[in-house]
Amino acid sequence: MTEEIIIAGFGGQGVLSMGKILAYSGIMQDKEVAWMPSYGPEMRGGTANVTVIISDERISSPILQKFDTAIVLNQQSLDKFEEQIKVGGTLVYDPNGITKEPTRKDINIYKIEGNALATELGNAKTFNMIILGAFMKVKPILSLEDVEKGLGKSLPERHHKLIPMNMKAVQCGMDNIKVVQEL
Amino acid sequence: MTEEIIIAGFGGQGVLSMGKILAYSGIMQDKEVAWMPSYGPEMRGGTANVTVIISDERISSPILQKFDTAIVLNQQSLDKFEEQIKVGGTLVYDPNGITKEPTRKDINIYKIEGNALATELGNAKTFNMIILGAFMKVKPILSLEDVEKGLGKSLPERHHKLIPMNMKAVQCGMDNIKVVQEL
Amino acid sequence: MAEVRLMKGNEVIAEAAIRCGCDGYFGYPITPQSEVMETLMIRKPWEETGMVVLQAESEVASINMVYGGASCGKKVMTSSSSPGVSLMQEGITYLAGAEIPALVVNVVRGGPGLGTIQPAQSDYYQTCKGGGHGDYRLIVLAPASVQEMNDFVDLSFELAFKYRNPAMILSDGVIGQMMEKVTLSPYKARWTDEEIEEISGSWATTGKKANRSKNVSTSLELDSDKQEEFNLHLGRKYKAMEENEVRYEKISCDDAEYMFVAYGSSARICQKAIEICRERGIKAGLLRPITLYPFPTKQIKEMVPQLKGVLSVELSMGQMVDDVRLAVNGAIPVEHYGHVGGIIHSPEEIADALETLIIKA
Amino acid sequence: MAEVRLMKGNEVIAEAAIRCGCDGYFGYPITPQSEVMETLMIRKPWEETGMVVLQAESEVASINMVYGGASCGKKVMTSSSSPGVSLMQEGITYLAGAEIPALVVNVVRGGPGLGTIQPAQSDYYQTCKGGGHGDYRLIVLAPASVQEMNDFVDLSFELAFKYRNPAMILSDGVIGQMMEKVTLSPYKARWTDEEIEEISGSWATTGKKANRSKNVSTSLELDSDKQEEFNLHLGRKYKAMEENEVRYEKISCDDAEYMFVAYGSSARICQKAIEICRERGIKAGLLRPITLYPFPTKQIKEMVPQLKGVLSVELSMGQMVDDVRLAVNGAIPVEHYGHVGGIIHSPEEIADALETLIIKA
Amino acid sequence: MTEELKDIQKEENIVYKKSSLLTDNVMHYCPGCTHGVVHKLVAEVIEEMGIQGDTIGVSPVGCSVLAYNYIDIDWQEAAHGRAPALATAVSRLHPEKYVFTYQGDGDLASIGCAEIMHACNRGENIVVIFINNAIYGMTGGQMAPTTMIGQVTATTPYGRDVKLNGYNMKITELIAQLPGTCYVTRESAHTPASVRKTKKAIRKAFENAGQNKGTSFVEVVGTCSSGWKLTPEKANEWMVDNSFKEYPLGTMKDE
Amino acid sequence: MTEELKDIQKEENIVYKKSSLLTDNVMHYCPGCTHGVVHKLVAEVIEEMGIQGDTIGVSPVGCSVLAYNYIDIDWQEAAHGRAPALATAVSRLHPEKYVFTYQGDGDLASIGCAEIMHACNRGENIVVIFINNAIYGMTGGQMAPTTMIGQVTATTPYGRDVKLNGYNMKITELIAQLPGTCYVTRESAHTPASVRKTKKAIRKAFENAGQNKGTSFVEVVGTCSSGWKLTPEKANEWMVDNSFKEYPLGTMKDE
Amino acid sequence: MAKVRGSIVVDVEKCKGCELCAVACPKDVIQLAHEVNGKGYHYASMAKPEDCIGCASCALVCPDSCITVYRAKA
Amino acid sequence: MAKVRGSIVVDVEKCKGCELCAVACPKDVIQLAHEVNGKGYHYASMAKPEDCIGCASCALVCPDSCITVYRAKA
Ligand SMILES: Cc1ncc(C[n+]2csc(CCOP(=O)(O)OP(=O)(O)O)c2C)c(N)n1
Ligand SMILES: Cc1ncc(C[n+]2csc(CCOP(=O)(O)OP(=O)(O)O)c2C)c(N)n1
Ligand code: SF4
Ligand code: SF4
Ligand code: SF4
Ligand code: SF4
Ligand code: SF4
Ligand code: SF4
Ligand SMILES: [Mg+2]
Ligand SMILES: [Mg+2]
Repeated sequence: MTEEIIIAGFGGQGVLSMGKILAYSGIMQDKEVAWMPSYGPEMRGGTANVTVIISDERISSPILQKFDTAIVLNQQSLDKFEEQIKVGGTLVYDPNGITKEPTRKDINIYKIEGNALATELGNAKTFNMIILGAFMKVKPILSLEDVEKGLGKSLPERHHKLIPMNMKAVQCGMDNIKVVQEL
Repeated sequence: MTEEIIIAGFGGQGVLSMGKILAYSGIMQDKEVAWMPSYGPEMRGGTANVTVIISDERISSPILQKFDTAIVLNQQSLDKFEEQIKVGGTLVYDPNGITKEPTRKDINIYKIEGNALATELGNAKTFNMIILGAFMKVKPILSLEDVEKGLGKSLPERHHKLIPMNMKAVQCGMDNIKVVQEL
Repeated sequence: MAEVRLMKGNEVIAEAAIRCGCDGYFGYPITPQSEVMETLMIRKPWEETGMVVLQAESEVASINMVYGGASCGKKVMTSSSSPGVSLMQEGITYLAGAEIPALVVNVVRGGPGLGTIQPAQSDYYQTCKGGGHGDYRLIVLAPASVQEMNDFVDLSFELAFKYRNPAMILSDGVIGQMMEKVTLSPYKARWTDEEIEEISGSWATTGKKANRSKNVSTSLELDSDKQEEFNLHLGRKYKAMEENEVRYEKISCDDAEYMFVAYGSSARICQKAIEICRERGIKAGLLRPITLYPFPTKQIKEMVPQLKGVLSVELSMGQMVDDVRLAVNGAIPVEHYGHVGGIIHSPEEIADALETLIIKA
Repeated sequence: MAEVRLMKGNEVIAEAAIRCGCDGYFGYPITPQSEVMETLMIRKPWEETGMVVLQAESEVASINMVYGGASCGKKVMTSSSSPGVSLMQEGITYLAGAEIPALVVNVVRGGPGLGTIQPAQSDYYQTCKGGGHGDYRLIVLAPASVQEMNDFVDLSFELAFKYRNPAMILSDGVIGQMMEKVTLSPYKARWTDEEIEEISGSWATTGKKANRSKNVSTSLELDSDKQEEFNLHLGRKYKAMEENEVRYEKISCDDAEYMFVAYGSSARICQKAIEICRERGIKAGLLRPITLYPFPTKQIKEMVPQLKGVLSVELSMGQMVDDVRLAVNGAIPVEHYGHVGGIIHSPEEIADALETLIIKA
Repeated sequence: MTEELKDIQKEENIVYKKSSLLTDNVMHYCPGCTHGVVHKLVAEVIEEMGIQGDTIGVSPVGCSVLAYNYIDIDWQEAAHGRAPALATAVSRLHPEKYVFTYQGDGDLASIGCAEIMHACNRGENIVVIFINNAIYGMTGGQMAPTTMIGQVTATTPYGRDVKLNGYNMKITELIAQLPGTCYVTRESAHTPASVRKTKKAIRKAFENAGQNKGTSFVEVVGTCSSGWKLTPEKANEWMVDNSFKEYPLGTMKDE
Repeated sequence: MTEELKDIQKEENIVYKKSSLLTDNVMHYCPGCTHGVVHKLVAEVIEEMGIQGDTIGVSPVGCSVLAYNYIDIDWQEAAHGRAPALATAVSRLHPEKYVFTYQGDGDLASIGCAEIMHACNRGENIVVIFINNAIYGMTGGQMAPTTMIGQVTATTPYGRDVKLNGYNMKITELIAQLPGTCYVTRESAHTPASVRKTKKAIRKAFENAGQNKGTSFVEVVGTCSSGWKLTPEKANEWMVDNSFKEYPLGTMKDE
Repeated sequence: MAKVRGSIVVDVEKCKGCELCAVACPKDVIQLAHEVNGKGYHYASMAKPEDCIGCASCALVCPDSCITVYRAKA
Repeated sequence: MAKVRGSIVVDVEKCKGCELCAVACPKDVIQLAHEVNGKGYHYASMAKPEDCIGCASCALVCPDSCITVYRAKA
């Protein structure tokens, strides 16, 4: 099993830490993982994206041109990464701020109203965990248990009390993902 | 004709400028010349030496291991350069401060009391010109005329009034050189 | 028990330094490696092992702090990225000239000049041929994984002290910024003053004890005969490194007819390219130099009889390829393939390049 | 009428700068080249041609002053010796990265580190392989006489502007300190503002005129695609230099069976070594690279069929020999011979080395 | 839009608009960054003095490395810390031009300490705009020489500690003492009034250059909300409460 | 020798002799060079304090680059200008040791300006001995930042001219203002009295280091007869008439 | 109508929602919009256009030069 | 004999003839010798040994630490 994922959005949306939790969850399952961020001089506001690879085998290149799954959280990212999804691959996106909907016919497409749901949950910071949940639903490569462990590993001790809230958000994402197109 | 000369003594004895006048005199005769000083961090007091090559042909290496003529003005220089004179070559030295006389049997050796003569002339600065004169006497590769022209070239305009005094010193050197050993 | 963590390459450098008993780190921020110092500052090793961590006023200052600290026989290091390392060249040649063991980490980005902050491997020449003046060599280790970022810190110090020579870890933005699983090394105690006296007492400036003559850390020699003898001594030292310290990895080389030579992140991508090549029926292999200096010249040469061609794959316009060519010495074709400027080659591109530049050429 | 003078190589650099219409010199004292700036200060060119001469606070400052002045489309230069040039590496790669024509003179001394102030040729790697980071090349001219110190100043500027690339004169303590007869060049006027606008108006930062968009002197490119395209553009430029600008001299090569390759002061000594060899009945010749980059690779290659071996003679532990080997590509034996640390090889030693390392080996 | 608004928003009613010297590029700065404000002022001064064609800017590495994308004049991008060296040469080769550097505090006070001290001591006829945000913005918020005791940054995560990190450096006070400087002032740009005042200072600095008076040095104490991890508003408040104490505003020299 | 002399020249009558920490190497300095005097004082202080085994000297390039040949302690030879960086590391790694730099004016004020300013500003626990002979001695007498207006050097052959070469830099005055320094003084070594005074200052500086007080900075205004092209005696006179005016002796800070 | 003496126009796509204009406005005219622009920023807009006096305080402090200020003669 | 209360010994081979000792000597005891040492320097020597008071002024200022100073108890 090898899953090659790109997560892309605005800086500040929690893209990098979502990737980190994914990667940690992979480690919990004794898999090989790689987490490779884009980095640039813009500290805020710019786009941020991270490649996460979870695999049973030694990972060669951490820099990819094609992905199994793209999780995109704004229009720029959709513009850029839609075409980089492998045929038969998966796109998960938040429609908030999306002005041009995805057009590819050869991939699976899912929608998750992360922004709206986070507002509903009353905690904007859970946004990325909702998205993570959505992904987990369509790509159940990791168990919820591992994600919880991954969270524990990636959060500093003093934030562990936030884990239940985060797991609730994950569940919320799993529950609310909508199919746009399934092959 | 190629004449390879080393001039060596204390810093401050006018070793470098003597070499320069020699080189300039060579140019006056349309010869190829090279003037290569030793250089080091000591500004005063240390030893100074300069290689001068005067030749009818293009000069290849300006760094030499063997010399046609060595003009040495202190004991250290004698110690170092006596052995670097070609067989049949020439040594000119000022005995002032010399504690171990030269010993080689296969070279021509001449003495010039430059220090003493300069004191006699009443001008310590003419020391190096006396030595130059001595060299000119045993190696008449350059004419007195050329040396005078060379002096003109190497002295700044405002010092040209000193040329006659310098030429007198050259003459003094020519007159006072003493044969120690001639092959 | 070994600790497994998910960490960035840069963070691991910091962690490995603390654990291997490093005495001091002196650095200056620059992307993409600032996490090294930031991690150290968060970790506060001065409270734990006594390791000193100082943000210097510049790279020129940091490399000279390294010179000062390392001249005391301490395990001292710095890290930077390409422009910062260019500024360190005078300091680096001083380290080499004074035979001071120390570690410099370069997390390479694209140049020349300010260039890009994205990954590159275009500092091979600077690192392996002497970016500074004079005849000298660095011991150069090129990690291809976060795990090797961990392992090579200790190894660099070991080699540096063995040969009294500065060492460099030549990494790049990919390895520095990516997170992978890493098994951290167990803690080693920092050397005590007595141990330093034992290991480096003949040269380290630890304060002149009554039982020895003074130690001087210098690269100056005004006597040319002595300077030449010193240069020859260095030459013999480098020869010894070349004989004893070459490290490399061979992947799928047993039956290879074509061989990639690639280090660091390029080597990882070549691994995938090998798979693609083999799917295409091309028997490709990879020789990954782990030490860039000493370079696996002999090991490449030994492969030549079984090969039809070699492709040097670098994130540069072609630098290591010189050393590959010198190793092959005209026996079979050697070509270079690489992206530059922060663009990373894909495995497909590499496989294609092997076909067009070597097989069909 | 041409003026013949007896001058030091270093002094001639200064005189040639004034005469070729150089606009500015920025330097810092270091042996064995301080006479360059001293001569300029005595000559006061600011009163004569308007040339600016400034003693900077360091080599780092002087190379960056060069960057600033040269970015205006002016003919600007600096000079230094090995340790100072190591400090300039960041600035030099910035010049290359921003495509700024400028001249750096390196009067090489022995290293590594502080080393010796005596002559050496051990900065070949630094100069020709890129002492700074990133993929770039300098145009490198290696004078072998005081006359060439004169001639190459103007030539360097010409090539630098032709290719918008920094140039280096790689000299050494011998050529810098020796006096020879030199025929000085006639005066050329400094470029007027209008001429600069004509020659370099597309890039020089002379103040944004209404009729053009702003000029920016930069080496930064955050977009990797553009940065790669820029690197490839540089690559094409270097290729063009390699095709058009190789300069070299062949001495006694017509019937040569053995060939020395040597530059600068070593080349002069090799000339004498050839005489000795020929007295011994060995048909030796010399190929003297005048441009070290672009290197006369093709010219060496062309000689190979008539040769039995090549000896690279350098005042180093063996640096240029790499490029000679890459040119010969295994066809015949290539060896290195050289002294280091300020010791100069004698012609006899070189002749002997040819016999032992090549002929009898 | 209401009729009233339309009525007001007419060309002839414009009382403030973007300087024509500012390009249309969106600045890469974070929301609320002081660099943006000062860029605007520099553009306005150059525009108002009518010296666009006679001005050469030098921006070294730092968040403002891309200043050349925003102000429509000729620019040189300098290596980290070396802008004063570049400007020295430009000014000496072009004595009739207006030459300015635009430097951050890390750039000017840390790595570029020697270059700024010597340019000012030589009295180069240049303008120095010095943005003191007490941090290395560009590289992610590390300590600068100007970072205050106790201040948290990426390399002083527990607050700057004199023992570990030394004192903060008051470089402008030192520069005011160098004989080559003719005008040294410290301003801010967080309120309309201070913005107006800073603009006057920048204008005076450029006028000094026009009169060949030597080095004019304008420090602007600013914020880096990203590095400080505060909102722009809170950052301004923090600045007033903390930075202004260590770096009191005012003109130190005007000769 | 006369009987009387023999009588006096007995071991027990010695009132002054070469410090045992000075080696037997003949110093390479020119006749009358200030470096020789100050070397002696440093050796005497270390000897008298009994800290030979606890002292590490750092000498950068300059005429004193070979200081390690003359004083019998452990030394580090630093790149030009960088001694304070070396000393910083040594001192931080060996807080119990006495660490000093011995720097020339070209070295400290020109190329090494950033390093000395920052070491002093951090308050590194080191001693700085600063030999200000107003010239670059080692390289043949070129202008230093400290070279005075009108002074002739190899690179100011017609005298230092503010327009061309800028002002001379009074770096010690600046350093005295840095919070990391605890003791800053300017001395000379041309008369028996000033030699005694300078020795006291050096001693105090070393004692400060023993008490972890921060940076102690001792400038010695000196001569370079070779660079100045004067006899040692005339050089001293020139120094009194000229250098002392620009660099007045005295203690600027003692905390 | 005489009440409306000033007005501003915000370049919405350039605005980064830093709110410094809002802080600077003496009349509390400005608030961030609920909507975001193409970069994801809530941008500045006139919440109380009628209160604007055209003093340009907002524009002066705006780091991104997004604000054009108008003032009617009377 | 009571007059001779001090004396100096100069390390002749180390002396560089700078004359600073002579200048510093309050009693004009020191002059340079007519002879030169191995380095070619006229070295310092006591021209008026009887005047020396052993004050060590000469030794204090000597850059080459060539002077040892003696003083008899009375
Ligand atoms: C030689 C070198 N070292 C380090 C860097 C990395 N770097 C870029 S900008 C910067 C500091 C920026 O801080 P400052 O000057 O205060 O500007 P700001 O971003 O805060 O406006 C650093 C360390 C570099 N580009 N070059
Ligand atoms: C990087 C570098 N630049 C220049 C030099 C040449 N250099 C050696 S010492 C020196 C200046 C010495 O002057 P100063 O520090 O005043 O010491 P002094 O000799 O006067 O005691 C210079 C420029 C060098 N060794 N290294
Ligand atoms: S990081 Fe700081 S200085 Fe840089 S743009 Fe952002 S707020 Fe401004
Ligand atoms: S050159 Fe000057 S500083 Fe150097 S030893 Fe001679 S007198 Fe002293
Ligand atoms: S100050 Fe400018 S950028 Fe900030 S919110 Fe207001 S209009 Fe937008
Ligand atoms: S112009 Fe004045 S009143 Fe109107 S919005 Fe701006 S700050 Fe407020
Ligand atoms: S001071 Fe010392 S070196 Fe100078 S003359 Fe006297 S004894 Fe000799
Ligand atoms: S000890 Fe005093 S009196 Fe005697 S020679 Fe020295 S200075 Fe003169
Ligand atoms: Mg800043
Ligand atoms: Mg000096």
